[in-house]
Formats: sequence, C-alpha cells, structure tokens
Amino acid sequence: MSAFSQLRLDGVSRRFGGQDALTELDLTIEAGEFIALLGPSGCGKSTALNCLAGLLPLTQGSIWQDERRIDTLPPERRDFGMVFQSYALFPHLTVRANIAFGLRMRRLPKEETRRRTEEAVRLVRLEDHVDKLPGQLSGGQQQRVAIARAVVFEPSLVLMDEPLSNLDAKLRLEMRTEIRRLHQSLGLTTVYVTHDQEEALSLADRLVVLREGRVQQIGSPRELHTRPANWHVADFMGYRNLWRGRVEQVDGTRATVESSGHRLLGEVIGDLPARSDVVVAVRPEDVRVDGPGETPNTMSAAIEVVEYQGRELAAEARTDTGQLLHLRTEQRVAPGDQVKLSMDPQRLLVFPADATRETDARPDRLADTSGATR
Amino acid sequence: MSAFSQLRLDGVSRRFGGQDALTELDLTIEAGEFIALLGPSGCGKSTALNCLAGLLPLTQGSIWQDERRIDTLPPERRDFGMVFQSYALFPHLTVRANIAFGLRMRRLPKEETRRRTEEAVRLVRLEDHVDKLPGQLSGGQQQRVAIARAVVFEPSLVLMDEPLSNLDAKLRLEMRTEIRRLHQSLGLTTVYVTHDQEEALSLADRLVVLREGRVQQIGSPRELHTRPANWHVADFMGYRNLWRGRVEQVDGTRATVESSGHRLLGEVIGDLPARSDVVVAVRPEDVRVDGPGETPNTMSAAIEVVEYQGRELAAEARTDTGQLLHLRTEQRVAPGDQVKLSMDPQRLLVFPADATRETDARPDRLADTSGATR
Amino acid sequence: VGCGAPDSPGKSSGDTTGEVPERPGRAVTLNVLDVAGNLQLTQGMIDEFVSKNSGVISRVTYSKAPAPELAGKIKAQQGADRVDIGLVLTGVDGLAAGIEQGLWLDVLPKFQDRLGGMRNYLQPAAAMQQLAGNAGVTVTYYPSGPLLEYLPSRLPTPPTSAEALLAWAKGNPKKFQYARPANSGPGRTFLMGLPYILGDTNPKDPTAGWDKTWAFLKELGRYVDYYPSGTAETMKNLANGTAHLIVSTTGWDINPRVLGTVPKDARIATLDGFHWVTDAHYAVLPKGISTDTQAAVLALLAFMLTPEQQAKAYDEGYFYPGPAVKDVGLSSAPQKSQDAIREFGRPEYDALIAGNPTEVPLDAKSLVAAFNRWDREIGGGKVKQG
Amino acid sequence: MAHWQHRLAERGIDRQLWLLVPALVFVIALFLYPFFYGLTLSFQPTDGGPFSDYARFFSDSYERGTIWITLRIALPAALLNVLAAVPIAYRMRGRFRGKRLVTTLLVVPITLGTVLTAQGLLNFLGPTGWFNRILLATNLVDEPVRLTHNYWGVFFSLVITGFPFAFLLVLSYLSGIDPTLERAAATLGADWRRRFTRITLPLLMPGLATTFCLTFVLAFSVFPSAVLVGNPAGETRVISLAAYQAAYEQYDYPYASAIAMIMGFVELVVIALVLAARSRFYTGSTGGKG
Amino acid sequence: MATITRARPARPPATTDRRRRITARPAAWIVWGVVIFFFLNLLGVVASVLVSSFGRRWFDTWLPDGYTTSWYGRAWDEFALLQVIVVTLEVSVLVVGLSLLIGVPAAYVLARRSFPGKRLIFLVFLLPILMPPITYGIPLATVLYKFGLAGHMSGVVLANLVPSVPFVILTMTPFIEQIDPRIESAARMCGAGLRTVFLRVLTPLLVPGILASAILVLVRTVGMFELTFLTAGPDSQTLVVALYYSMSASGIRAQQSVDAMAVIYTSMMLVLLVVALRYVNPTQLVAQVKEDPEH
Ligand SMILES: Nc1ncnc2c1ncn2[C@@H]1O[C@H](COP(=O)(O)OP(=O)(O)OP(=O)(O)O)[C@@H](O)[C@H]1O
Ligand SMILES: Nc1ncnc2c1ncn2[C@@H]1O[C@H](COP(=O)(O)OP(=O)(O)OP(=O)(O)O)[C@@H](O)[C@H]1O
Ligand SMILES: NCCCCNCCCN
Ligand SMILES: [Mg+2]
Ligand SMILES: [Mg+2]
Repeated sequence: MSAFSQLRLDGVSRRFGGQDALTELDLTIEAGEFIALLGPSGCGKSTALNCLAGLLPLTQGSIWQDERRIDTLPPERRDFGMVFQSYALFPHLTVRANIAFGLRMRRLPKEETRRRTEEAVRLVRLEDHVDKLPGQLSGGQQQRVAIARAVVFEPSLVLMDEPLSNLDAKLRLEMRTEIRRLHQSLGLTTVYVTHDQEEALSLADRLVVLREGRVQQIGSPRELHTRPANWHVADFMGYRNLWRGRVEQVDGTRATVESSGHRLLGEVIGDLPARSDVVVAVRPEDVRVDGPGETPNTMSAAIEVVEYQGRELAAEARTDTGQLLHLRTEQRVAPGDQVKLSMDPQRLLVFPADATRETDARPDRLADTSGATR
Repeated sequence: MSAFSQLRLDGVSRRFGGQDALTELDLTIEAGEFIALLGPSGCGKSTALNCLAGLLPLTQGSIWQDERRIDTLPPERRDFGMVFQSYALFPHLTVRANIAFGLRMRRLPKEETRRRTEEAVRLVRLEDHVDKLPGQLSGGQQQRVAIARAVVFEPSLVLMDEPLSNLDAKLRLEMRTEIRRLHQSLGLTTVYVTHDQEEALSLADRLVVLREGRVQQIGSPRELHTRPANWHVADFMGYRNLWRGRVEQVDGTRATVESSGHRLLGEVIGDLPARSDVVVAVRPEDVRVDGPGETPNTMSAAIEVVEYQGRELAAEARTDTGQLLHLRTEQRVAPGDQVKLSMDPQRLLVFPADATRETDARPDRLADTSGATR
Repeated sequence: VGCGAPDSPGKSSGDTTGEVPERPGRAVTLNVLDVAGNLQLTQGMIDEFVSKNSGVISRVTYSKAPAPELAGKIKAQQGADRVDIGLVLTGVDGLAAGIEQGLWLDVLPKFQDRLGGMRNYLQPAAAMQQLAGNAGVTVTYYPSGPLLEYLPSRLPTPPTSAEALLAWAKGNPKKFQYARPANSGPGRTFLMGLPYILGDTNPKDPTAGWDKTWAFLKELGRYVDYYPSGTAETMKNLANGTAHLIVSTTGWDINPRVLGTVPKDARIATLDGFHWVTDAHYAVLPKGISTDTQAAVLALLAFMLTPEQQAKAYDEGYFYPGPAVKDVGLSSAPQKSQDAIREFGRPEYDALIAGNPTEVPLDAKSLVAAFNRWDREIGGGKVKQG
Repeated sequence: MAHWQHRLAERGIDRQLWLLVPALVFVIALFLYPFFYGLTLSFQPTDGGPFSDYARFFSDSYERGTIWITLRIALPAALLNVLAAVPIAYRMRGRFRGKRLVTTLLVVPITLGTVLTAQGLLNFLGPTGWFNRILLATNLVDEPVRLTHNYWGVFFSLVITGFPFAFLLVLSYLSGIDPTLERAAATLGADWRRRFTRITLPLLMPGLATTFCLTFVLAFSVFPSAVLVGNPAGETRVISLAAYQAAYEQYDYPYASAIAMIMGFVELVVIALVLAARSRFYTGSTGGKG
Repeated sequence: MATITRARPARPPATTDRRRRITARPAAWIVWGVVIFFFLNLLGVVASVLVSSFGRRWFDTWLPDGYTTSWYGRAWDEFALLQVIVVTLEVSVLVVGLSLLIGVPAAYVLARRSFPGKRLIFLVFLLPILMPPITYGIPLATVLYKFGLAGHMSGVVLANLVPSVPFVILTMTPFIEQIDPRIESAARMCGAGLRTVFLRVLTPLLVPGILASAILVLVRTVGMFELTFLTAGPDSQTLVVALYYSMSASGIRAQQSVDAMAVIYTSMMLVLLVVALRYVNPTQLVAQVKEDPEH
C-alpha cells in the first residue's frame, strides 16, 4: 500500500463547457479518515470524486499526496479503489475474476493473487458465489463484490459514489453497517459520496456539504446536524420548517424574529444585522406538541395531515396565522385536532437570508407550502 | 369518472415461463382507499400492478369492478391511471401535451381539455414549465408531470409503481406529502407499489406485504408495524434484531424463549407449540439502554459500533453471550461502553420458525451477524 | 516526399526503355491479364510455351477482368511507375482505349522481325492487325457475324433480307431480339453490319453515314419488346421460346450449343448482301514493363503465332474458327476441338466465309459514338414508347 | 496556475483523442487525398474552361435526365424499404417463439449479393420464370407480365438488397424506444393505432430518417443491377451508369469525376433535406438504451 | 381487522384459456402476410438460381431437363476458385480485423467524448460511405501503387479499408454508447491502463457489436468490385472480381455458369454469416434489444 499521511485538494475546480460543476474545493484528508461528500443532486459530488480518482481532468487546482502532485496522473497510476453507484461490475467476469482484477493489473504472483482474492471474498462473505457472474447475484451481493474489488489491492484511498442508492431500504441499512465495519477493520481512508444525509451522518468522520459546486460547510456529523452553516445546509440536513422573517432584536447568540405573525426566539447562526431578512429553521422532530406551556415559541395550530411512521407520527399543522408546519411526535394526534406547539429556542436556528440571487433568496419550502394552501 | 364501489382481485396469478411471479392474489379494494403493495425486490409487486393495469395478461384468476369482469379488457379500456417508476413521460411532447394526452385520447372537447389540463398543471404547481419538454425538467418536476398525467382524466383507479424511488431523500419526502395531498383532495382510489416500508406506512390505508409472489399479510400500517404476521414480514418491517430460539413455555400470548444463552419473554404471534423453534424479533428502537433494572429481557452488553443519526445514535452491541444487537438510543453511548439493555416484552415478538425450506428457516440476519464476528 | 499527384513521375522499378534483348537476362514471372475471354483460346499455348521455355518465363499468372476497368488499372500502375502486368489480352475496345490513353508499348515496327508469324496472317486478320496500329498483335481472329439464329421448330422459314426481317418482326411482335450493343458482341456486330446490308452511304461513319441503319433500327425497335443486357439472355430466350429470332455470330452459334444452353437443332440464317464484320483478340504490352519482360513476351507471341499453336484456337467453337494465320486445319487442333466442331459446327460456314466480303469493325471512337446514339435513340427510345 | 493539460481538458482535449489518429490518418491519406484529386480533376476537363464538364452534363438532357431517373428509382425504393421495415420490426420487438429464426431469415438476404439477385430476378420473374408460370397456370394473366429489363426489375433488386439493412437499423432504433412509453399511453386510453401514431412513430422518426439516408445512398449508387435487370439505355439509365460510361467507355476521367461529384452533391442535397426535416422531430434519448 | 383473505367468493372459477390479444389481429395478419409473400418470392429468386446452376439444360419448362454439377466444375477450374476463395477469405479477415482495430478506438472517442471539431470529423468519416468509388478509386490505386502497396494483397486490403473503417465507426458508435462508462472507469481504478481496458473489458463486452459490424463490413468487402479490382495483383483477385468477369466479360458463357458462380459467392457469404450468427443473436446485431415482456 502506497500509504500517505495527508491528501490535499487545493482549489480543485472543474468546468463543463463554461458551466462550473465544481468550484475551488479545498480539503485536506488525513490518513484513515472517513469523509462524506453530501449535497443535492447535481451539486458536484460525483465531479469531485471523479477528479480525485483521475477519471475527470481538473480545470483548475491541484491534488497533492503529501508532497507529491498527483492530479496529472492517470487513474490507473493513482492506486485508489473506487465503488460505483451501480456497482459497474465486469459483467463478463466471475465474482472471483472481478475481485482479482486489480491484483492482476498489478501483476502480483499467481499465488498471492489467489490468496488475497480468497481473503477478500471471505471478508465480504461471498464464499458461495465466487464462480457466479454478476448478473446472477442479488443487488446486495453485487454491492459486496464491488466493495471487495475496490479494497482487495489495499488502495491508499477508497472512493465510493452513492454505493447504496440502488438498494432497498432494508438492504441499505445492512450494507451501511458493512461499509463501516470494513472501514474500521482495514483502516482505509475513504471518501464517500451520498445525497442521503442520514447515511452521511451515520458513516462519516467529517462531512463536506456541497451546493452548486461550492463547499457550504465542512464539519463533524454533530456540527452539521446541530449547527448548519446556512439555511441551504439546514434545508438539506432535515430542517423541513423554513420560514422567512425579519430580525427584531439580537441579543448575543439569541435573536427575536417576526415571521408571519409569530414572534420567535432562536439561535443566531452567522452575522445578523438588526432588521435584516432572515430564514428561521426548525426540524419537525424539534416541534413539540402540547409541551410545557410557558416556553417561548409557542403557537396554537390545527393538525391537517397525519402520516403513520411506526413509533412516531409525522404531521402537518397549520398555525392560527396560517403558517404550515411539519412535525414529528409520538403523541397520537389526528387531523382536526387543535394542539399547542412549541419549539426550544436552542433548536430554532436563525440564518441570514442570503439575497445574492433572487431565486436563492426565497426558501423553496416556504413558497411551496404556501402555494399548496389553495 | 366511471366510478365503482369495489375492485376485487380474485386469485390473480401470473407465471413467467414456469416461474411464479405472483400467486393467487385475493384483494378487495374499496373506492377511495389507498393501498400499498410492499415487499422486497422481485417479490411480484410490479407484476401485480401490471396485471391490474392490463399491461400483463393474467395466467389465472380474474379481476372484477363491482359486477363487471375487467381482466379481459385491454389497458386503454380500463380507465385506470398509472404512474411509472421511471415516469415514462413522452419525451417528444411538452409538459402540457403530456398531461393532456389522456384527455385527448378520450376526445373531450378542446375547451374542456384545455381547462382540465390547466387545472392539473396548477394542482402539481408546474405553471412555469408547461411548455418545456420532459428532458428539461428536474426529477421532482418530472415526477409531478407523471402524476398529473395519470390523474387528469379522473381515472377510477390510480396505480403507482415506486414513483419516488428515483428521487433524492429530501425530494422523496416532499413528493410523498404531495401524493397524499392529491389522494385526499381528489378522493382517488390508489394502489401504490413500494419497497420502502416507511413510505408505505406513511401513505397507505392498508398495506399488502408480498414475498416471493405470495401475500404475507394485509393490514393497516399500525397492524403491520406492531403485529407482523411472520418473521419475514417483521424482518421487512424493520425488526432488525432476529434471533433463533426455542420456546420454553407459553402462557397465553406470552412465551418464554431461550435464545443463545438468554431467557427472553415476548408476545407470541401465531400458533406456537411448546419446545418448538422460534424466531424472536425486536426493533432497534425498542431496545432500551440502561432502563429500569427490574424488567425481564435484560442483558448486559458492550457497545461495539456507534453511528451518529442526529437526535439519536444507532449502535451495535454485543451481549455477554456473544449475541449481536442493533439498537437506537438518544443516549450518548460510545464504543467500548458497558451498558445494560432491556426490551419490553410487549415489543419483543416471537414467531414460529417456518421450516418449510431450509434456506427460509434460517433468519439471514442471524447467520450474517454471527458470521461477522470473525 | 509524401504523396505527389498520382500522375507525377515516380521512380522506375527496372530498365523499361533500353535495348530489348533476344532473351531475358533472367527468367521472368509473367502476369497475364485477360479482358476479352481470350485465355479460353490461348491459355493452352501460353502454358505450353512456359513449360518448354522455363528459362524465359519461369512462372505465369493469369487474371481476368471485365474490359472497361482495364485502362483505369493500367493507368494507376503507370502513374505509380509500378507496372506488374506484362501481357494484356484484349479485344478492339480495350486496345483502342489504351492507345488513346497512351498505355501500350509500340511493338511494331520495332519488333516486326521477331514475330515472323505475323507475315502469315489470313487476309481479314491482317486487316484487323492494320486496325490495331502499332500497339497490338493479333493473336486470334474470327469473322463473327452478323448472323440470325432461330429454331426451325418455331420458325420454319426465317427472313433472308432486311425488308423481310422488318416485315417478319412486324408480324411477330416481341419475337425478334438482340442485346444492347454496348454489352453484346452479336449486338454490336449486327449494328456494324447493317450499313452494309442496307447500303448506307458510309458504313464507317455512324454519325453521318448511317441514315438508313438508324431509320431501320428505329422502325425495327417498334416491334422489339426489350433489349436484354447480354447475349446470353437472348440465347436463353431463344431456347425457351420467348424469342423466335435473335442475332448471333459464328462463335455464339456453335459454343452455346456445345454447352447445351441452346438446343442443338438451332439454325442460322444471313441477310442478303451481308458483309462479315470481323473481330480479333490482341496481345498488348503495357508501357513500363522491363526489357526482360518485353523480350519474354515477344518470344511468347512468336510461339503463339505458329500454326501448331494457332490450331488450339478452334477451341469448342468459341471464336470459330479462331486461328489468325493461314493454313491451320481443323485436323491439327486438339481432339476435343475436333469432336466438338464435327458435331456442332456447320459445313456451310466455309462457303459463307469464302463467299462474303469481310470488313473491319469501327474504330473505337466511332464505335462509342454508335453505342451512344443507339442508347439515346434506340434503346432509350423504348421509354418514350411506354 | 492551472496545468496546461487541465486547460485543454476543459475543452474536451486529452490523451484519449489519440485513439482517433489512426482512423483519421487513414481516411486522410487514402480517401481525402484521392478524393480531392478527383475533385480537382473534374475542374480540368479535356477541353474547355474549369466548369465546362459540368455545363456539358447539364446542357445534355440525356445526361441531365439521369438525375431524375436515379431519384425516381432510389427514392421510392429507399422509402419502401424503410416503411416496410417499420411494421415488421414493430412486430419483432416482443418475445415470441421463432423470433430468432424470423430475424435470421430477414437478415440473410444481405448475403445474396447483386449478381445472384439479378440472375435470380431474371430467372424467377422472367417471361418463362416460375412467377409468370404460376400466373399463367392460375389464369391470372393471358401473357407473361414483364417485370425485368425495366424499372421494376431494378426496383425489386433494390428492395431485396436494401430491405435487410433497413430492417436491421429500424429494429435497432425501435428497440431503443422504451416500451414503457407505449404502456403508459395504453393506460392513458390510447389504442394500438394511436399508441403507434402518437408515441412510437414520432420517436422513431429520427431513426427512420437516418435509415432512409443510408438506404438511399445504397440505392442511389445502384449500378450493376440497373444494367442487368433494368433497361440501361432508357428508363434505368442511372447516373452512376453515366459516370461509368464516361470513365470506362469514353475514358474521359475528368467528365466521369464531374458526374460523380454531381452524384455526390445530389445525394448530399437529399440527405441534407432529410436531416433538416429530422431536426424538426424530437431527437433526444428515448429511454430504451443504456 | 383485515387479514389475509382466504375465502373465495362464490363465483364460477375464472377460466384461464380465454387469452386476450393485446393488439388488433388484422394488422398482424397483414404484416405477416406481406412478410410471407416477400419470403416466398425471395425463395423463388434464390431457388431459381440454385436450380439453374445445377440444370443441364433449362428451356421452357418448370424444371431443367437434367441435372449436373459440371457448371461448378467449370467455374472452379476456369477461375482457380480454390485460390480465389482462399484469397477472398484472407482479404476479408484482414479487412474486418484491421478496420475493427482502427475503427473501434475512433468510434470509442466519438461515442464517449465531445471535443472541438467533432462534427467535422464525423463528416469526414461519413464521406467515404457517400462517395462512389469511381470518384477516388483510380487516384487511390495510384497512391497505393506508388508506395508499392498495390498489386498484391496489401493493396486490396488497404483499399477496402477506406470504406470499411468509416463503416465500423458508424456502426460501432451506438454499441459503445450502450456500455456503462463506469465499467471502464472501474477497470482503470483497478489499475488497468487504456490498452488493458480495451482488451480485457471493452472487447468482451462489445462482442455482439463487433460481430454485427464485422458481418456488415464483411458483406461489403466481399462484394466490393471496383477498389479490389483496381488494386489487386494476379494473386490477389477476389471472388467478386471473378464473378463480375463471368457475368460481364465479353465472350460466351452459359447462364448456368454465372448462376453457379453466384451460388458459390452467396454460399460463402452465407457460411460466414451463419458462423457469425452462431455467436450472436441477430436481434442484437445492431443494438441490444430491450424486450417488451407483454407479447
Ligand atoms: N460530462 C458532463 N458534461 C456537462 N455537464 C456535466 C457533466 N457531468 C456533470 N455535469 C454537470 O455538472 C454538475 C455536477 O454534476 P455531478 O454529476 O457532479 O452531480 P452529483 O452531485 O454527483 O449529482 P447526483 O446526485 O445527481 O449524482 C451538474 O450540473 C451536471 O449537469
Ligand atoms: N417479463 C418477465 N419474464 C420473466 N420473469 C419476469 C418477468 N417480469 C418479472 N419477472 C420475474 O417475476 C418476479 C417478480 O417480478 P416483479 O417485477 O413483479 O418484482 P417487483 O416486486 O416489482 O421487484 P422490484 O422491486 O425489483 O421492481 C421476479 O422474479 C422477476 O424476475
Ligand atoms: N458491363 C457492366 C458490368 C461491369 C462490372 N462493373 C462492376 C461495377 C460494380 N459497381
Ligand atoms: Mg453523482
Ligand atoms: Mg418493480
């Protein structure tokens, strides 16, 4: 293994015919880290991964493995392993030959190739399937072949592009566990692309959130979850309730915001001049139903729609000022119920409404939900 | 709308060259109901839907709309709307023409076609995109066109085949809300295919769980969630912890089971002779960490792996008898922590281990996790 | 230097212009290209020469091709200065095309003395040699036609004059056939023979001297259903009864009956006042071959013009009679030839050949002009008639 | 500072383009160079100014007429080949027993070659051929129908040699259309006729246009069969025959080149028209491939 | 509570033999009728040549008077067909092999990449298919002779490559487009260079496309008269040259012998096609067919 202690992306950019797909990505990856690239469809995740892999030439910037510049090397000389979204197994080769491919390319002695292939097969528990062709395997099994193929030659870095997105819910959960186990047992440095925030949160040591080719935030799962850097990240991290508002008063990290007839108290993220436009964000699970009455951020609302989600219910409620609200609760509410809702100011985040571009400045959710009142 | 009060599937079966894809499906759908067909990949969900739509001839059975037999009608004369997994939008027609297609086929007056198309466009909020071609829309927008196209002619039944599986997590959630809203506002009878149990639970009035072409259970979301009919359904409904065991004693609906060194008390599902082989199932979220010490089903374990999942953590723990256990908790556990775990006997289900086939008799999970101890 | 224009001079691949020795310095490999079907008559001669003179020609290869593409191929080779065809066997058309393009070496008068057999040409063969100018050497000759061919079972008494032919055709529409002259030996012989039969002003000038011929053909054309694309098809139509009267030549009369594609009992007839329009095959040497090859080919040609070798040209009546030189009796031909001619030949040919004048065919330019006019006015005219 | 390779990469230029080089070198050396030689040759007539061979062609109605004659044969033949291929290929999409056999049978005629086709047509459709014998024996006609040595002979030979190509191409384009689209149309109430006319046909049009162009090119350069089963002096005197006669009967290569250039130009005009019409249809992905 | 419904409603059991047709029958019958008519006539065309080639004499009758194989014997001897066929096979194999070798990489680039000038290059590859060989045949032969490449097999092969390489490019491009580029990327990530990717991954996956393309190129090469004739030497004539000669050269030749030649020609093509079809489903000749399960 051509190990390294640091991999450094330095202003990595990629344009496609004048359109920026990835802009100035700076990122340092420590050996052994598990990094997740996260973001909505089209944000440049795969572009970043492919640039790292060498499958896509950069249009700007450089990539350094310790003191060695590698962005000009072709993919086959970077010694990285990669797991692709739809597995990209070689359909004409058996499971064994698929897994052994990377070792063959390295012209290892026959015996060693055999030994390491067997080992990898055991690692992903496919002993019974080594002689099958990929077409004869189930999705989960194919996935495991793809992983074994990518790690068998002990690459210095493993790249994974939405490796679980084609699996059904149950299998996805199982394979997630598997990947984490592999990462830990082999100590592989991993860069993992996903658009599923839950997956990213549960797997990665650090998350990189991209939007329109630009890094929005880099941080630990907990940072991302509790302190998104802006309302776009919040939106993506599950803050389903996003309302526009205007700051009335800022007090340290607390701000009082007026939003469609409600006065809300929340945590300020970023710089917030008084009277500026803001977006207030809160997660459905942070909206409590009939909580202690004396807290701030209390509003009465009528339950409109209820979805059963097992232990919990997901519901939509409309406040008396007409604001639509998503919430999750273990209480058995039903459509038509009048409830009192409250939100912990710690959990209610206040972001500046970035008015750089008109379309960006308007939280889609807000527009959408009000439109749906018709 | 050629409304009906009942749609009845009577022993509907479909074979593909000797292989049963769907076996004897009996199901009665009441007008206005939202039915979800749920099951793992390849279980026959799409086959059932296509039989219903008339896209696939039955090999046995019949379909009745009230007293009218319809399984011999071609699809275009059944008057059902269908939303396809990959949308199947007509790529050469604009959004407007796609949506109007069904009305055109019914030779409605021009004016009415226009009016109803506009209405449907407004319903799915695509006013700004009516003149675009499908290729110029995002996934979510395409989805909405597909839905509008299927409902615009007010079909007596709407069929949806995994309509959300191609969307990213955030969009999936939004579209789910949209579909439910449409169902409620138009009062459409809907049959919905998915492999995502969460989706099925949150949308449907009744769920039909299929496995290998056979119905396993039909029931409300709550029934499915809390009382799966057998361990396969339990497995599919998120009971990640499945252990083999042996009944020691049955007491009404309660059984005492011995499973890998633990004595567990749980709810019996189905008929259970004493000393028979059973499968014990419990959800990760029903495993409590450091709960009240006096309950039954208590075991001490060491946390092995922890996944951050926002509010909660998902963790794997190994009991002192070596059993692997998945759990979810809001407590901040860390790998290596020694914890006391407990499970409410109400939430621990005991199923007969159906030994009809060798492979079936062995819960995969159990085999897998024990294999993973290496 | 890269690619120059194809016709720019390249490097020569051997001595091509110097003195031609009596015998090649070293035995040569000879590539023969036949575009006239001549090898059927002469391959035996060439093979015999090679087996007897392996010091002159060590190996011979044969290729055959349709005539028209010949010039293009030789041109391409000469343009590149790499001519590998040592001997071309061709009819009048290919010969003339090459002369016009300057493709052939002038064999005469330079090597006249090496080709003694040329002094023994039959008179009409000598006339054909005259036509060839200095480039070609006549190797086989036949008087050709025009003849009419018919089956007595279907047509007991054939017309024997031009007027009678026209009248018969009128009375029996669609039953008279000849193939498109550009594609058919008998067709073109008929075309070239008509001016003599009809007494046109200048039988050698199709543009200005064939008024009667063109008028006759136009009139005749009214009763012709269509013009087949080759002689073989007219023969087939004669055999199957679609046509009752077709045009032919001596070779086309005898050989297809030998082959069995025309019933043995078919007969021939001639039109009053007909002249034979003769035909011949020529040997030509492309410019650009080495002097050794030239020497070898000249020796070969001298051998081919001896009476013993010429007797092989009787073949199975393919080019009847075939020999270009005098005093070659059928009895000196191979037995197979003798048998075929005895069974399928016609005794009356000797008298017909002796009793009617012979004419050389049109020169190539006039012939192309005649074809062109025939295509436009006679063959193409069928369209307008519907 | 961006690496120079990066800047080229942004425009789509990188080392992989070297893979084009062998084919390009090949086509330039062995086609473009000789082709431009032919082109220049056409402007160097044996006598007259640079355009006199072109003028000569267009001023002679017998020569000029070959364009129309050729179009009159090639356009309907190409059209028929394409149109006949559509319903047959349409039937061949699903799975059914004997499909492989039928497809093989439909493809096999590409092996026949011009000569066998011509000989076969002359034998089979000729006045005493089986076809006429059957017609006569069944009293459908009183005297043999003439189907060779005229327009129809050439037309049939173009159908026999062109249809398999068209069929293969149309089948491939058709299979590139996601069958789900038709199923979707069915659930929306469209019967098979309207499924075909509203969905399949519009999506197939670009493929049909391409197929038409390729079969048209094959038909337009028809030559041996125009001579063998047609009436080469009259109604099937196609333009390639005019070029052939110029080159190989009159040995006037400049004139032959000029005719060939005119021939290529007419082809390009037809193709350009078809492609222009094609661009009015939807030409994106149709979902069936990939 | 709804549970699994097992009780069947009291109703006559649904019969299964009444199968609904999905599409209208008359249209299907017309199509199949036309296809059958086409095949019957095609059969007549082919059989009449075949019968004739074995016919001793065949005048105004349904079948020949007698049968013989002598036409084949004559053709065989007259053209030394054994050698001609061997040459034809060699030329075909070389042309097919080389045109794939040159064409597939180019098709790969055209299928996968977009770059400035791509349209122009496409046009350049289209031209040799559009232009009749008359336009460039003679100068091409001159070039080949000039470099000593014509007059033997190499010239024939090179000349035939001129239309074949573009043909491979045009037919292979859609096949390559159908292969998931991620499979290549996966191979490269496993350490395979471009060459290995081609040899070990792309080639096996492209087999149907390569075969289809090879068959079409083969058909064109075996049938290409002009370019072959202009560049062939005495030892490198192919079957089509002999065939055209037998058909159109001056001199007397029985129809049957031309028929025999045509049959030999077609048989050779047929054998090659059948061999190829053993390895590839004809429905996949031009594209992988996504089958509609409903029929
Ligand atoms: N080959 C290409 N040519 C042109 N634009 C491209 C190309 N590849 C990607 N893009 C554009 O670059 C942007 C980023 O694409 P990328 O594939 O990296 O997104 P992603 O985050 O991986 O999305 P997804 O979740 O859908 O996979 C998109 O706008 C996309 O349209
Ligand atoms: N056209 C077909 N020919 C043969 N077998 C088929 C065909 N269509 C489906 N099957 C088989 O029938 C079974 C059920 O398939 P179906 O498509 O209904 O599954 P599904 O539940 O929709 O799965 P998924 O979630 O993957 O869409 C599978 O085993 C499948 O392989
Ligand atoms: N007499 C016309 C036949 C000559 C053969 N030429 C073949 C050309 C094929 N395109
Ligand atoms: Mg991506
Ligand atoms: Mg499905």
